[in-house]
Formats: sequence, C-alpha cells, structure tokens
Amino acid sequence: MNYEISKEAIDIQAIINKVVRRDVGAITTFIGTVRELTKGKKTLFLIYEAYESMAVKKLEQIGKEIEERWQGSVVAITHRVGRLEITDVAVVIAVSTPHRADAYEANRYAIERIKEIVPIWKKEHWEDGESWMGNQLETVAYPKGRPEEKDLNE
Amino acid sequence: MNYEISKEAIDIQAIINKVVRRDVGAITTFIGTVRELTKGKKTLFLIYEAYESMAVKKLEQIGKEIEERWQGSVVAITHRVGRLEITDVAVVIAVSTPHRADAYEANRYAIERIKEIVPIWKKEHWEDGESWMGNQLETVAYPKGRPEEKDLNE
Amino acid sequence: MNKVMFFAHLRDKVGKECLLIEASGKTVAELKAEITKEYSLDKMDTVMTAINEEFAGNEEIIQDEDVIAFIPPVSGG
Amino acid sequence: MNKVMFFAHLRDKVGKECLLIEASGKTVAELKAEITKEYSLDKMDTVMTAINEEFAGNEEIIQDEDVIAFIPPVSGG
Repeated sequence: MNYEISKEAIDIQAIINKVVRRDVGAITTFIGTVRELTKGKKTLFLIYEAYESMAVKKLEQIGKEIEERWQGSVVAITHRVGRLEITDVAVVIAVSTPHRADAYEANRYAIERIKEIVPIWKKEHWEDGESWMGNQLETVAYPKGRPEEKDLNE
Repeated sequence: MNYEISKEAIDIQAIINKVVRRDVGAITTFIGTVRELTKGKKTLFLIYEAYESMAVKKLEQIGKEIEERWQGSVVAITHRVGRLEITDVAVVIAVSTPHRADAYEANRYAIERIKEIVPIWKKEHWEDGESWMGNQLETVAYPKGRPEEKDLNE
Repeated sequence: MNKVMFFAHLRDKVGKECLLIEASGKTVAELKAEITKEYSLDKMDTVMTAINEEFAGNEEIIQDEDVIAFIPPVSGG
Repeated sequence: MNKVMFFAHLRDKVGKECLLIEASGKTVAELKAEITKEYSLDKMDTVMTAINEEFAGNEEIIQDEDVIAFIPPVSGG
C-alpha cells in the first residue's frame, strides 16, 4: 500500500517507514502544505477532491516510472482529500535511492507528474468566494482528449 | 534551535515542524540512514563523533548561506552522534521555500555542504575490524590548512 | 449502459456526480460533444477523458459497461 | 596556554582528546609540523585546522588562550 488517498491527516513518519531499506542510505521527502497567500489572495481553507480509484492507479504508475528510471529506488506517496486548513499537509512523497542525487531528482519527478496526471482537484475558499483551481496557468489543452507523450515526458 | 547535534534518535516530524510556515507550501527533507553494505562490505554499526560546538556553528553557517541564496527559505538540520544501527537516521535536513524547485536545490546544497565543512566523523565497524571514514575518496587536500573558496563553492 | 463521471467544476456545472447514458459505439469525441452541448460546458479542450480509469484518446470507441470520466485540469500536489 | 584538540583517527593516534601546549606566537603551520613530528602523524595535508571553532589558514598566528582543533576529512551526513 505505498500509494494512497487519505481522508485523514497524513502521518509523515509512516510514509517514510515504507521506503526505508537496509541497503539504501538516502531518503528524500516532499511535503506539500496549504499556503495562506496565493498571488496576494488570502485562502481560508481548501477542499481536495479525487477520482480516488484512478488517482491511486496514477500514483502507482508514477512510482513504476521512477523505479524504472532510477535503479533501486523505492517510492511511497499519500495525498490527502477533504477539507484542509492552512499549514495542513496535502501530499507526502518519500523516495529512497542508493545515491543521494537520485533521491532528489526522483522525488522532484514525482511531484511534477502528480501535477500533470493524477486526478485530484483543489477548491480554494476565500472570504469573498471559492473556485476550483485548474493547472496553474490553465494553458494546457488536450485536443486529443488525453495527455500526449510530449506532456508526459516534460 | 534549528541546528542541533543529538545524542538521541531524531524525531523527523519535530524537525519538519521547525520549518512549517503559513505562507510557504513546499518542504523537502533529506534523511540519511545507516546503510548495511558499502562497496560490498557489511557494516555492523557506526559510531559518529562530532566537534559538537563547532559542528553546530557550521550547520548554522550552512543555514545562513541557504537563506541568503534562496529567498524566503527556512532551514533546520539535526545530526545524530554516538552508536547507530543499520537503518538508523544519522541526519535530517528540512527546508521550506516559497517555490518547490528551490526546496529541492536548497536541500541538496545543505547535504553537500555538510559533507564538506561540518566536523563530524563516522567510524564503521565490520566483522573483521573498524575504521574512521575520511571524505569519500580521500582526495581532497587542504594545503593552506582550511577549505578554499573553490572548495566552498562547488 | 455507461456510467459517465464528472469532477470539480464540471460536477458543479452538470449538477451531478455521474450520469447513466447509453454511449456504446460512440467515440470519446462524440460523447464529449454531446455532453458539452447538453450542459453548456466550456473550456472542454482542457478536459481529458478516462475510460475505466485510464486516459483515452478522442477516437477511442466506447464499449458497453465502460466507465467514462471527464477529467478537468488537475490541481493536486 | 592553548588547548589543542584531536578527532577521529588523529585522536586514536595521539592517544588523547586534547593537549595543553604553549603555542602562542606560532603559526598554525608551525604547530601542525611539531605535532606531526611528535606523534608520527601522516596525511596531514588533508587535515584542516580550526582556531576557536573557525577554520584557519596555515599562516594564522596563534594567540594565548586560542583553542586549536585539527579536523581530519569529515564524513558526516
């Protein structure tokens, strides 16, 4: 169960424990927390929604991509859904690798891929309204109906 | 107390908590664990020794370097000393930054700098002996008696 | 029959989490066009489609019992 | 008087954590050479020196009460 969508607060240590190995000395984590200000606008809280069964599959896919690309790596990812307050942890990515440079690169790859292909959406709530967030610039279109190779490998 | 040398097991969550900020959404950690095999040789356990007061100063220096180079970043580092078993956590580096790419780069910078300038030494114990480890290749000489600018900026 | 799922702003616009539609034999593009028209959806060129939890191209033909999901630009992480 | 500290393999070789030596007026290089000779130390070109917990160059002159530390290649992390 290295890839999960969680309705409860994420236990970071538990995610790290999933990637500890006797023969691997480097673990990196990425922890995404809810930020109060985005472009000067004050967020009160967030709602994360997921297409849960597909989101877990896509997290697994990202893990497989990493384990193929960075030999000997082990990955665990948990993304939270539901209502999150400022500073709450939205996502934890843990990656262990034999070489420490890889642990950073592979982890970075995971967060970028999550933002591309994992069906999870964020609704920001402000004092004066609320809105579903698209990808950060809303500039990516999928004329063929799915992500293209180009998008997937960036 | 964001920079510490610890004789006890490191509480990773406690280190992360030191860098959580309301206006920062990205935190990375690096967790260095004790590896069983190094170049095919089986380690039984390690002893870490530090020149503790200077090590804390050098960790603080690394934190300052990062906070100057990556605007808005916050750093916390704890390194353990004493006897460590296989998979025990030797070092935890937590960095929060406004932009996630910076969180990876700044964290990577911290571990590389620790390996250059922080007075901590590792003694490996094997079935057939023990030895203090130098820098990984033992190729760096300091003819002037201290690290040179070139070494410090690599 | 086919289950068609909506998320995020599409769910708000359609007003339902899912619909039951007879879509077998249609392409993804055809179904997308129908739904777009019926619910006056916009920016549909940024919306991906999944069949049975895998991303699907516009030309793919929907089979009976396939579960279709329209996936707006994601914002997890 | 000056406290001179040793770590890791240097400590093992010297057999002590620290020495009390009258070193004021000497340069770091001079003190290093004396110690190297007295305790038959080798690879001393890879050993850094700290005065009062800051790295110091070979030409720096030691003052009374300065704490000197010989810092073998570090292996933390």
